[in-house]
Amino acid sequence: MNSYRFSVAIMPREGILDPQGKAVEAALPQLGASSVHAVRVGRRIELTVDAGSPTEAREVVEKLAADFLSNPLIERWAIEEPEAVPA
Amino acid sequence: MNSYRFSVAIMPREGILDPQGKAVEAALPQLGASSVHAVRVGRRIELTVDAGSPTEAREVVEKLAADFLSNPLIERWAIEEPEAVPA
Amino acid sequence: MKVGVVVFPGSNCDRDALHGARLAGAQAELLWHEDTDLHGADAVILPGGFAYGDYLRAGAIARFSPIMGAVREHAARGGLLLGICNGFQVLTEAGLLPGALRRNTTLRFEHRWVRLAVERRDMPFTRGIPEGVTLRLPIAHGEGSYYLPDDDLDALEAAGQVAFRYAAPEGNPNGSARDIAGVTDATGRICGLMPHPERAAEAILGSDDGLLLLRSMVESAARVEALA
Amino acid sequence: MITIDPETVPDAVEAAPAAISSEDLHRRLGLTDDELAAITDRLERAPNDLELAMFSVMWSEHCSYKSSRALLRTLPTAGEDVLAGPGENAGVVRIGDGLAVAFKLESHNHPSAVEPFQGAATGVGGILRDVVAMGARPIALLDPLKFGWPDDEPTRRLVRGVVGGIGSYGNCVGVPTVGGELLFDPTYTDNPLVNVMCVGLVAENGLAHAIATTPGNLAVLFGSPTGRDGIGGASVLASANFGQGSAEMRPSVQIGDPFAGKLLIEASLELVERGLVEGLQDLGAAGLTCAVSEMADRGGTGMRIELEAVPRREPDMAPFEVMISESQERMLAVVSPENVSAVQEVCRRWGLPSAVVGRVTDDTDVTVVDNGVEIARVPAKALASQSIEVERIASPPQRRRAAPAPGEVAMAHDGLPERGMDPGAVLESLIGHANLGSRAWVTTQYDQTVGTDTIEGCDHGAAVLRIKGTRMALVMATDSQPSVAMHDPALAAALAVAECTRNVAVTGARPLAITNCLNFGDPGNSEAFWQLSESVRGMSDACRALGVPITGGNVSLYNESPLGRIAPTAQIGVLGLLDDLELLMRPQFRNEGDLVVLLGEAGPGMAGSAYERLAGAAPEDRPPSIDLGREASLQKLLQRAAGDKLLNSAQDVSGGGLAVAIAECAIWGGLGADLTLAVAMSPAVALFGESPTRAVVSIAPERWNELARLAASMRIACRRLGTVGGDRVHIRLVGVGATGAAEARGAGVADEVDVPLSELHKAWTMALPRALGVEGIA
Ligand SMILES: Nc1ncnc2c1ncn2[C@@H]1O[C@H](COP(=O)(O)OP(=O)(O)O)[C@@H](O)[C@H]1O
Ligand SMILES: [Mg+2]
Repeated sequence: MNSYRFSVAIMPREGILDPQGKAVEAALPQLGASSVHAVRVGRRIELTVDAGSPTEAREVVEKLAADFLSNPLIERWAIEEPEAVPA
Repeated sequence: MNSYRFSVAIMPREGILDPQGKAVEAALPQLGASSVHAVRVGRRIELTVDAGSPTEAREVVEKLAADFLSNPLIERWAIEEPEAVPA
Repeated sequence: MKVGVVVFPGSNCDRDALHGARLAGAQAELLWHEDTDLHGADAVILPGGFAYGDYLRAGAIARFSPIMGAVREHAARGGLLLGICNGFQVLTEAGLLPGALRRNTTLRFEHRWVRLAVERRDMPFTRGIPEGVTLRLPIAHGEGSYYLPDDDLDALEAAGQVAFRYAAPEGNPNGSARDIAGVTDATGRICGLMPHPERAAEAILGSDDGLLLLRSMVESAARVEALA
Repeated sequence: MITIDPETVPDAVEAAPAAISSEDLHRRLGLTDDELAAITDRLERAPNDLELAMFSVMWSEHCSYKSSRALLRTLPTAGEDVLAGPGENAGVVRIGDGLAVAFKLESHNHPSAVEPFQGAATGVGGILRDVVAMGARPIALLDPLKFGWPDDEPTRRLVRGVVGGIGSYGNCVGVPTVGGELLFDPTYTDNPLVNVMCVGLVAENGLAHAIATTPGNLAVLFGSPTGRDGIGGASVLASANFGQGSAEMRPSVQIGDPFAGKLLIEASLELVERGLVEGLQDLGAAGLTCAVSEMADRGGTGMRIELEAVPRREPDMAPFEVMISESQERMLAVVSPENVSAVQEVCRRWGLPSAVVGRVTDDTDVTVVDNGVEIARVPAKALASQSIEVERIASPPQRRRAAPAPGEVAMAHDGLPERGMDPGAVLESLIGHANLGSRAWVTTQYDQTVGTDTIEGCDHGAAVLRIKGTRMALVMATDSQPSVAMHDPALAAALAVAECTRNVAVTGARPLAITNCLNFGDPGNSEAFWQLSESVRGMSDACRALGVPITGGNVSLYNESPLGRIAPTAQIGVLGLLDDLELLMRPQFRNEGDLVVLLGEAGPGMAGSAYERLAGAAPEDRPPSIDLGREASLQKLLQRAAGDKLLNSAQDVSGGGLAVAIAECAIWGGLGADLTLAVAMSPAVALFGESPTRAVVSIAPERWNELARLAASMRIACRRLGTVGGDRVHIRLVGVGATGAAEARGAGVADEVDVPLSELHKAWTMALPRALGVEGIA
C-alpha cells in the first residue's frame, strides 16, 4: 500500500460567465497589469490516496473529481502532476 | 508581442487551518473514499499575458500572484505550466 | 398531515421551516440527516443553511447523506418535496431538480426583500396562491444564481417547470438566468426556490406571503393523504 | 515591544529573534522583570519555560486586564434582574416568563488589522462562544465598526474584508446580524475597530457556568483539533527549541471555521440542556491554559491536564504550543465520570472530535502532565484571579487653545449663516455623508432575518427581535462618541450611554443592562490611560444616573498605528425589553397631517459634531453638555408616551442633529414635512447641533394636549414644529439667531431648509457606495 499525492484543477466551463475572473480583470488596470486578460478563477484541490498502484490511485481521484469535486453542468476538471504542488 | 497562458495555484500555507479541506475530508467516508486524506483546497487562476518574451510574461504573473492574487499571510502561490490547463 | 424537516449538521433554517410548516397548519417534525427513514412524513422540506459547511459547493456533500436515500424514495413515490435556499441547492446537486446554483454575480452574499412572480398556479406548491398576487419574500444567500444551458432553459420553460421568477420593482438580485427564482421537476411535486417563504409567514415579520406557498404544500399533501 | 498578547502584536513572530538566552526569556515573552519576580513569588520558585509561557499569556493585558481591572471595579454592576455580571463569559439578565438574556461586546481589532476577513470572522466566532458558554442560544449579532476615511484602497480593503468576514461567520452559523455601527475617522487608519456584540436567549434555570467544582470530575475538550494557531510571539520558545527559521513555521493568523462553529454551538447547547455538564468554558485567548485555570480558580479546585490526550491537527507540537494555542472552535466541559460517554456521543453526533484531557483535583493547582511526567504545576489563582495588576499613571493632556487668527470671528457654537451656507445644501451633504447615510451596502451582506424573529433589523435605529411564545421583544443598540472623546472622554462616554439607551427608549422599551468595549491606546502612556479612566468614569456616572447596570464587556488596549493613537472609544451596547410588541414605536413618519413635535431643547456646543467636520471647528467651541437627570426624564417620557399609544412615530436626535433626524423620519416614511423652527442661538446649533436629550415624534393632532401635559409633568420641553406631508422637507427658521443674523449679513442665503424628499433619499442611499467607490446598492 503506497500513498500518492494528486492535485485536481476545477475550472468554470468555457462559455459560462465567470464573475470572479471578470472582477480580477476589472482590477488589473489599477495594478498596471493591463497586459493581462482572459482571467478564469477556479479551484485547486490537493489530496493523497492510499492505493496499491498509481493507476489504481488515479482511478479513485478521477471518480472523486467527476462525481463529487466538480459539477459537470458548470465545471470541468483535470488531474495534475503531483510535481505541480507548490512548496 | 505574443500571448502566454499561465495558471497560478494558490494554496493555504502549511500549518494554517483549511476548513474547506477539512469539510471535504470529513465527507469522504460517506462517499466510500476513505482511502483519500490530507485534502487541501485552494484556488486556481488561469490568465493570459501579452508580452515580448516568456520570461517577461512570467515576471508579470509572478508580481500579480505575489501582490494581488494571493494573501501571503495565509497562502502560498506557484505558477504552473500552461500545459496543465484543462480542456 | 405531517411535514418532515431534514436537519443537516449545518442547516440553520430548520427550526424556521418547522415553525413555518406549523403556521401553515401541519404537524411538523425534524428529521436527522443520519436517519434512513422519514418517520411517516407526507411532505419533506430541505431547509436553508450550509448543510455540511458547503465550502466546496453548496449542497455538494449533502446529497450523499444517509437521509437522502429516503428522500429520493419519497420523491419517487410522488411525495411532496420542497427545497428552500440551501435545500434548493441540495436538490439540484442531487439531480432531483434541473440546473445549478452558482455564486451570485454580485460576488456578495445578498440579503434583501424580493418580489416573486408566480408562473403557475396549478401545482401543489402554488395552488393556493390567488391570481395576480406576487410574493414578497427575503433572500439570504451567496450562491443563488440559477444556471442552465440555453437550450435546456427553453425546454424547462416549455415544460412549465419554472415556478417563480424575480419581478419588479426589486428585480433579479443574483444574476439568475431568465430571472428564475424557483423551479419544479416534471411532475411539479418537487420544488426548489432560493427565497425564504418560512421567513415571511407572519405579518409582523414584514410579510406573510410565504404562508400562501407553505399552505398550498400542506393542503396538497393533505389531499393526497385523503385519497390514499 | 515583543508580546504574545494577540491583541497587541498578532504577528510578533517576525519580531522574535531565533536564538534566545534563558535569563531574558521572560522579556521576549512580554513579561517585565517585576512580573517575573511576582511569578517567582507566587510559585515560591523560579518558573520553567512552560510555566513561563502559561504566565506570559495569562498575564497579558488581554487576559489579565492588569491595567484596567482597578477601573472596572468601579463600574455599577448591581441590578435586581442581573443573574451574571462582569467576571462571567457574558452578562445575563432576567426578562420574565422564566427567560434570561446573555449578551456581551468583544473586540477583535488587531487580528482584523492584520487579516481583515479572518480577523473579523474569528471575532464573531469568539463572542458567539462566550454567549454559548452561558448556556444561551445566540439570537442576534451587532457589529460596531470603525475605519479610517475610506478614500484610499487599503482602507476600502479593510472595510470589504471585515464586513465579508463578519457576514461569512454570522450567516453560516445562522445568527442574524441586526445592528451595529459604521464610523469613519482618520484616527482609525491602519487600526480599525472591530467590536461585535452577541445576544443569546436562555431559560433562567438553564444557565451554565464556567466552573469546576467537583474533584474527580473529568475535563472533556471538544471541537476542532488543536493546531499552532495564534501562538504569535510565544514562538520565541519554538525558535528557542527548534532553532532558526522555525518561527516562520508558526503562523499566528487564525482561520475561522464557521461550520465547525455551528456544530460547536449545537453540541454545547445540547450538553447544557440535557444537564450533562458541571461547567462549560470556551477556549479563547490563551487557549487551554486560560480555560483550565479560570474554571479551577472559580471552583476553588485544581485541574490536571494529560497533554498527550489533546487531539492535534499537526505533528510534533511542543507542550507550550498545546497549552497556549488559540485554535478556534473549541470548548472545555467539566463532566462527571458517568456522563462522559453521553457527552462524547453528543459530540460524535455533531461530528466533533472530543477527548478526556484532564481531571478536576482537590489541590488548587493547574498541573500539566506529558506521558506521565509532570511538566508544570501552577496555582490556578496565580494564573487567573490573582494575576498581576499594574498601576498606571493618568495625566490629562495640555490643551493648547490656538488663539483666533486676526480678524477671525471666534464665535462659539456657530458657523452656518456667517459662512454663507445654504442650510438645505448642508442637510443634503450631511445625510449623504459616509457616517450618516444608509448602511445598506454593508447590511445587505448580513443575514438579518434568519431565526424568524427580526422585527427591525439594521438601518432603522435600534434592532428589535420578538421572543416566540411571549408578547415580549428585545430591543438592542450600540453607540460611541469618539469625536467628542477627542475633546472630553468622560463626557463622550456619558453621551454614548445616553444616546444608546435613548435609542432603546424611543421604541418604547426599557433599557435593562449595558455591555461595553473599551478601545484605547497604550496604557503605559499617561494621556492614553487618562482617556481610559475618564471614559470609565463618564460611563459609570451615566449608568448610575440612568439606573442601568453594566453586566460585561471587554477592554482592548494598544490601539495605535504609526499615525498615532485612535480616538478614545468607549463602545456601548444596550439591551432593552419591550413588554408588549404591540406597543413598538418606529421612527418613520406614518400619516399625512400628523403633528411633528420636538421633545427636549437644543443646547450649545458644535465640537465633535458631523457639522463641525463639514464646516470646520470654531476654535473656542466645546462639545454639547448633558444633564443626565433630564435625559432620564426624557427616556421615561418616551416610554410612557409609547405605552399610552400617544405617538405615531419616535426618533431620537443624534448624529447630524435635528435636521438629519427629521430627514430620516421623512425618508423612511416616504412622507415629507412642513415645519417652522424657532432659532434661539444659531441656525447651525438648532438644525445640526448634536446636543443630547431630544427626540422627534409625530402624533395625531388631537393628541397634542395629552402629550404636552405629559411632557410638562416631566419637565421636558415640548414644541410643535409643524405637520407631516408633501414630498419635500421644508423647515422655516424664525427668531433672533436666524433672520437677525441673515439681515446683519445682508446676504441672500436662505434661512430655510427646502429640499425634495427624492433628493434626500438619493443622497442618503448613495452615501456609502460613493464613499467606498462601489456601485450603488438600491
Ligand atoms: N469594559 C468592561 N466592562 C465590564 N466588564 C468587563 C469589561 N471588560 C471585561 N469585562 C469582563 O471581564 C471578564 C473577562 O473578559 P474577557 O477576557 O473578554 O472574557 P472572555 O475571555 O470570556 O472573552 C468578562 O466577564 C467581561 O465581561
Ligand atoms: Mg470566554
